[in-house]
Amino acid sequence: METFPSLLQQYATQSGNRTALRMKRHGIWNSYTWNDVASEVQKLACGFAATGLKPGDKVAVIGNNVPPLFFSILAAQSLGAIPVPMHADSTTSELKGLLENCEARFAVLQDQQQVDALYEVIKELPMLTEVIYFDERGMREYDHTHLKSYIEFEELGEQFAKEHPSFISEVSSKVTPDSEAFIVYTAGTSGTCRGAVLTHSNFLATGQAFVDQEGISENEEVYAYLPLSYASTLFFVYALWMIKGYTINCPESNETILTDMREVGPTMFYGPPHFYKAVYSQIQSRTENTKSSLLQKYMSSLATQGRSWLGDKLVFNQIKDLYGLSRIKHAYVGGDVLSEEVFKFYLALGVNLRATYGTAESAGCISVQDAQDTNAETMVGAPLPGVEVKVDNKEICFKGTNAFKGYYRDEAQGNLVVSADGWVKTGDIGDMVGNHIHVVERSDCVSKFSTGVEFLPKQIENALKASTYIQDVVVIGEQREHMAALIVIDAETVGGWAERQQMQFTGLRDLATKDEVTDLISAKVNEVNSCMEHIGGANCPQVKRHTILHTELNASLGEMTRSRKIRRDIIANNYKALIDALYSVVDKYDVTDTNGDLVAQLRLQTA
Amino acid sequence: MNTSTDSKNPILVLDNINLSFKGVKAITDISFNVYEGEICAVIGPNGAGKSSMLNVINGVYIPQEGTITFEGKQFKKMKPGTAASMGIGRTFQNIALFAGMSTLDNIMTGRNSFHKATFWETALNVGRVRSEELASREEVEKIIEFLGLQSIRKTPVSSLPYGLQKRVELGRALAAQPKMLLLDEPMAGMTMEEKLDMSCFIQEVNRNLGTTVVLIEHDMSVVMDVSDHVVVMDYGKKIGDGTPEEVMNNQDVIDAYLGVSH
Amino acid sequence: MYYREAGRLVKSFAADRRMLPLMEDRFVTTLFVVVVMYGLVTWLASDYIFSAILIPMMVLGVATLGLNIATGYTGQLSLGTAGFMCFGAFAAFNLIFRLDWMYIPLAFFLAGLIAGLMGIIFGLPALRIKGFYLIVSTLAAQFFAEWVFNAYPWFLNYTSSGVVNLPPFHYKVFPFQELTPLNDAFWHSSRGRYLITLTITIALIVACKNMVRSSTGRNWMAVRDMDIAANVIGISVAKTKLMAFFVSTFYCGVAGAMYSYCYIGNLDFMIFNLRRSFLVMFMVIVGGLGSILGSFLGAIFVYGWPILVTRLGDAIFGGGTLDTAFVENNSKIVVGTIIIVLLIREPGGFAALWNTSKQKLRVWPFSK
Amino acid sequence: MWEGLPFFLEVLVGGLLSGVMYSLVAIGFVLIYKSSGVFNFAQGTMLLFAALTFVSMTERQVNFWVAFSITLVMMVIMGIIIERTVMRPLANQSLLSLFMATVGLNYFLEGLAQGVWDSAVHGVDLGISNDPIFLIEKFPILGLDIIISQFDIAAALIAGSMILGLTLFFQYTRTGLSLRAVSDDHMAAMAVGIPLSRIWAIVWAVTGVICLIAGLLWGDRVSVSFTLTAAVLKGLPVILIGGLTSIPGAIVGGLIIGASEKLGEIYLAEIFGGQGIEHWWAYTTALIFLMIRPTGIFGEKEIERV
Repeated sequence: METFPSLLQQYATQSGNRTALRMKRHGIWNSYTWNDVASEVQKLACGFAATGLKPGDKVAVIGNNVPPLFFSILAAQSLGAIPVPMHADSTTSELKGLLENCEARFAVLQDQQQVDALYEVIKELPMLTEVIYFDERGMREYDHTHLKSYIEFEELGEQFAKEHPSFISEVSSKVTPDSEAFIVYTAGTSGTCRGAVLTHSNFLATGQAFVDQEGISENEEVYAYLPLSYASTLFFVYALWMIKGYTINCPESNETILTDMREVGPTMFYGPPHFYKAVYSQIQSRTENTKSSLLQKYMSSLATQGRSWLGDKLVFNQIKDLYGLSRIKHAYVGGDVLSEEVFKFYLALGVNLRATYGTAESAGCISVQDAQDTNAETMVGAPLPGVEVKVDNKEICFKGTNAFKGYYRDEAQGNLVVSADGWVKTGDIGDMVGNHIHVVERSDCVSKFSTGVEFLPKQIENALKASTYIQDVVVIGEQREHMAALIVIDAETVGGWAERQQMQFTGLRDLATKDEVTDLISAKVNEVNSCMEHIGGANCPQVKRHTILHTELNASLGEMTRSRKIRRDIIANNYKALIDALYSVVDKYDVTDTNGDLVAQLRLQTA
Repeated sequence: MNTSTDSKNPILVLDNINLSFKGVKAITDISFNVYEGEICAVIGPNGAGKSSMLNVINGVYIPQEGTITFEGKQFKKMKPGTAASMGIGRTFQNIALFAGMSTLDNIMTGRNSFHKATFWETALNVGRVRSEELASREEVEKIIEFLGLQSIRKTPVSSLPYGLQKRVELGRALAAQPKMLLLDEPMAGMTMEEKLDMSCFIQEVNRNLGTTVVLIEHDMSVVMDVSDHVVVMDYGKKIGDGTPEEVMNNQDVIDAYLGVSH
Repeated sequence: MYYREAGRLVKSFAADRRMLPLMEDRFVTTLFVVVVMYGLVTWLASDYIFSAILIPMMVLGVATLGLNIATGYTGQLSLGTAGFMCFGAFAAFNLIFRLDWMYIPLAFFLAGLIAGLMGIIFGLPALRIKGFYLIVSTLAAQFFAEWVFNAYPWFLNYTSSGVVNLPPFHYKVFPFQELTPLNDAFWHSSRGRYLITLTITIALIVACKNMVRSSTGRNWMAVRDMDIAANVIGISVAKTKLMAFFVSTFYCGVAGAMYSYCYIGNLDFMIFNLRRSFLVMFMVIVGGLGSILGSFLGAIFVYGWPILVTRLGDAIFGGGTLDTAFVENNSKIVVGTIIIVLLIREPGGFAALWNTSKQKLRVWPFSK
Repeated sequence: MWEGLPFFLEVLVGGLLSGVMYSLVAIGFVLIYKSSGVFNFAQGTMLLFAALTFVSMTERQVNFWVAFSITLVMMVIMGIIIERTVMRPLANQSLLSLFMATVGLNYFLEGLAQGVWDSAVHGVDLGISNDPIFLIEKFPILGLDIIISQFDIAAALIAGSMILGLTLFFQYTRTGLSLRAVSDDHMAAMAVGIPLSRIWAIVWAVTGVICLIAGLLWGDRVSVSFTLTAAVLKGLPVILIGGLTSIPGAIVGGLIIGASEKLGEIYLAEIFGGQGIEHWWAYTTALIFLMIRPTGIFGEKEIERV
């Protein structure tokens, strides 16, 4: 049975000259072969060892997924230490909390940004002995008593390697499948972070089952822009990478994610719903911008009639090519529900899109859709081989190879989630259709009106989000008499629409308060309402009031998780005044900045 | 905030400069020093002759009287070419990019002094040309990364929004690896975020590359927190010179500038 | 459509600096040059097509490219193109006529250099004079050329008629030519002259492309777009302008030499008159300022239109019905109109149209 | 006294007289350049067009004045049409493309003129005798034995009075005033409510008239044919010496070029071995002046704002 370090050695010896990793930098795609990776890891590991990293120590890895980050994870693991991935843009307080919780002795940082975040609190973290950064830029001025650059660190490593040539291989041979491989902090929508401890075999065994079932080959080109701080990314990018030894490609910057994806033209891709939604919306608005009725006919008929040979040749292959989807064999979406309309679009386009289901506690993957699930976006397939799933009073539970070891330093919570006989509660409500899992709702998202009636905000949100014009929606109603919605419009598509209407506008803020836009969105809301009524009968809850926000929801203010799941509690708090206004009779709300100057006047609409 | 300012050795000395156009006085007896490694802000109401001042420093305008001393070399009249070759970089108030070229090419032109290959060598694309081009490209890419311009690398600058154009222009100036940067209202007409970004860039350049910066800026809050040294002009005369604090408390300045300006 | 760019990873700056970064373009271009121009055409084309269509189009294309370097890339207006062609033509003639060891390509190259020299001389005022005022110096060059070769018959080897027929003298194309199966007769034939022209043209195109994609070209365009800024960032405007003039007139010179040797087959200063200068300028405008491809598109159109009209006329009303005067006036009106329309609607000329349609192909089925 | 002097004076006067005509053409340029920043290269052909039209009518036994007035009207209309169809759409484009537009226009008109009429050579007779005047006979007081062509004088007089008229018109009429305002600053002019398009129309119309007069005078001197378009090439160095925007400049420039052309032809030709140097000589003269004053004698030197 393998471990991450052992697999690395395997590739280094067997297929050392194959490309393992590509990263676009300075406009050029630089490649690393497995040999490069192995030697980099070797140096780093020696560096760690030289500076006294012991097996079982925690190493915080903070940054976007650039090659050195992969190296440091592998290096830590080959020493039997436990990497703890964290977000590149974590705030100082977040970092402090996590680092204290996981008792990290080492921290590996990407660049100045993380250093700045950590620097203020570095002295309050006594257990943190070594801080290493990759990117030299802007670092000269800093006081280096606590800092080491990647370079000098590797030099230390080379020194150490001379003295103890076989040290690393010895240590890493001691690493067993059951030793801890990661601590992953769950970006719970509930807010509090818990560190799920996951073993090598959690990932490798489950991953093996996954690749066998899905037929993932070693020749895949994988595009990885999601940070490695999610269990799912660790599973779909890191674990599968180590299992099959394919090639990973990382984008140049956050602004170039889409264009770089095209350059890569991946054969396998794992992305969150909002990515697929964004691409979909862009395709839609570009279609409308062409003003070619023929093309629009083609696209609209896509979902119903599917593709023709001619259509493929003339339109769909080109569109896939434009978004780097032309070579894709396996496309996965996970973390949240992708609205049906969008889902169907990709399938019709001939992109083999599958929803996956998993949690941090399950090493990121419990099940993946198969052919018979694709008719409904909430059906997430049968459990992977080696994983069992049951539904225990509406709550989905699992056990098996991917079941985590428990929460780090949080026995109590662990016992709450894991039952005596090893069943792990996911916290999601759902049911089994045959042996296929059907996820209905996250339990902590079922809301009650003051009347005591239950309702599922997410259902309405997804229904609304199906519109290309709507980027995010927050439905409120907990302990209120009816539902209200805060809507974030998609600046690009609405902008395109506005241009087609020959409207003058400056930006999102301006658009959000335009009458035409308000009408556009209200129409959508009413549509959804009527369709809810259609399904759930006259007395089914509807969105009584809504408004368009003048900004996007802000991850750094905690309004959503970094995987862009909304955090109701925080939003409810940040927008308290506005929400109260929504539940009053007024139809205008003035947003003012800190100096009290008017930023925007929001329209409060009544359905 | 900056270590090298304390060891006050002037990199630029202006000695009673007088400039006039067709008899109209634009600058009257202006003298001040810019010290190595500092950020020096030139402020003053519109039409106070700030831009003309910069134009004198890098030789776009020739002053009728006065001398310019850069790194110990004294000039009666500076030539733009000489200024550039001595390591004075410059951006303009109303952007002066090369409209017909991409972001990349614009910044590449900034490196022209590093290209020694003659035109016939370039015609034959001999090894030397290739190596120079690639070397420059590498340097330019560093700048592109620093300024976060990756996504518009190959976009024609004419189609870029104002804020980005200003960035590209800064990039072009940086590409020459100047000892001193003259920035003419680098943040004019920018949104708050853009201003913050820009002032970060300027400060990083100043700290990490040790580049001396002379900038004209209207936004006092920016001036106060980026600059080590402020020169105040009004109607072509110098009415204040010192640290931000000193200048803030200087009565003439308060009257002439803070009083009148927006 | 056609373009398929997903999965293309640029792995080095060198690859990113290619003349044709897109694989599809490289494919089509090579196909066109190797298979069509050197292959099929060389093999199949008739004497008429060679000497009345292809050769002149290429020659004029080179001249246009020359003017484009000065006007399109560097923004320096010039009305002396034909004059510089004239210098080139006479230089080539005298070199070949007076030095019996001379080879055609070398002669053309030297002719280019001499024309380039004149270019520098008449370009010198550009250092002091800006914009329109520069027209004067280029026009001076034009008239000076016309005058000097008229006034000093030595240049024409005292030919009484004022026109020398070429090639009356044996000329060599390359060393050890006699060892090849292709004898003088071949090289004097239209096919041979076509091959010479084609090869030289391609060489010149490549050279130009190389300059444009390197510091040289960037400096030219910098001076064109904003000479003060260029000066401030350390580009020597004067040097750049002169260099541009030299290169520009070099191209014109070579074009002139090819014009007399490969196209009309005689040497006559009368044909290098101001009208020809303007014709070349039209080619630049129609084809597109600052575009290599455009230079040739322009040449093809402006030169080809009258031919097309005559041909059509012959086809419709039977041979020779359209009198030349009509055709000439017609094409004047058409070209004139097209120039104005282009300037109003698409200042980038045909090249811009070409690029937009190519861009459309790249983002098909979308519009942008 | 240098015995060559009379001859020199004769040549000089001849030059100056023909120079007046250049000035006339040049003023056409200046007006348009002043008002719309266009360097109207089509002027030569407009000139030809006017002359051709006139001649083709007189040749068909149309009365002189009728023909004249018809042509006059036609030229005015033509000027306005050009302004509407070509210049207005190109307003505030780069000088280069504006210039190129007129070059295209020039080519178009060439085709049109010769298409509508023909490319044959015509004579035009304005009924001005071409006999030389022996100054010594007419004004013995001057004691100069110079021969001056009567026609030259007449032509110069006509052209001169025309110039005078125009100058007065643009100095003292409202239109003239607004024209100068426009040439200083388009935006400002529009801001104070000067109708740009009307100014432009007027200017182009006036140019049409100038073209007619010049065309006829020229046509009478050297037959009406394609060569008339060369007028533009005469006008060019003139206004460049004068400085593109100055009417007095155009006048002075015209005289300079006229004189230096003739003198050069007489005194320099044999130095240069061949004859017919006047073409490039005119331009060389212009060059020399420009090297001294890069924006012409009266052209104002702009300060480069950055």
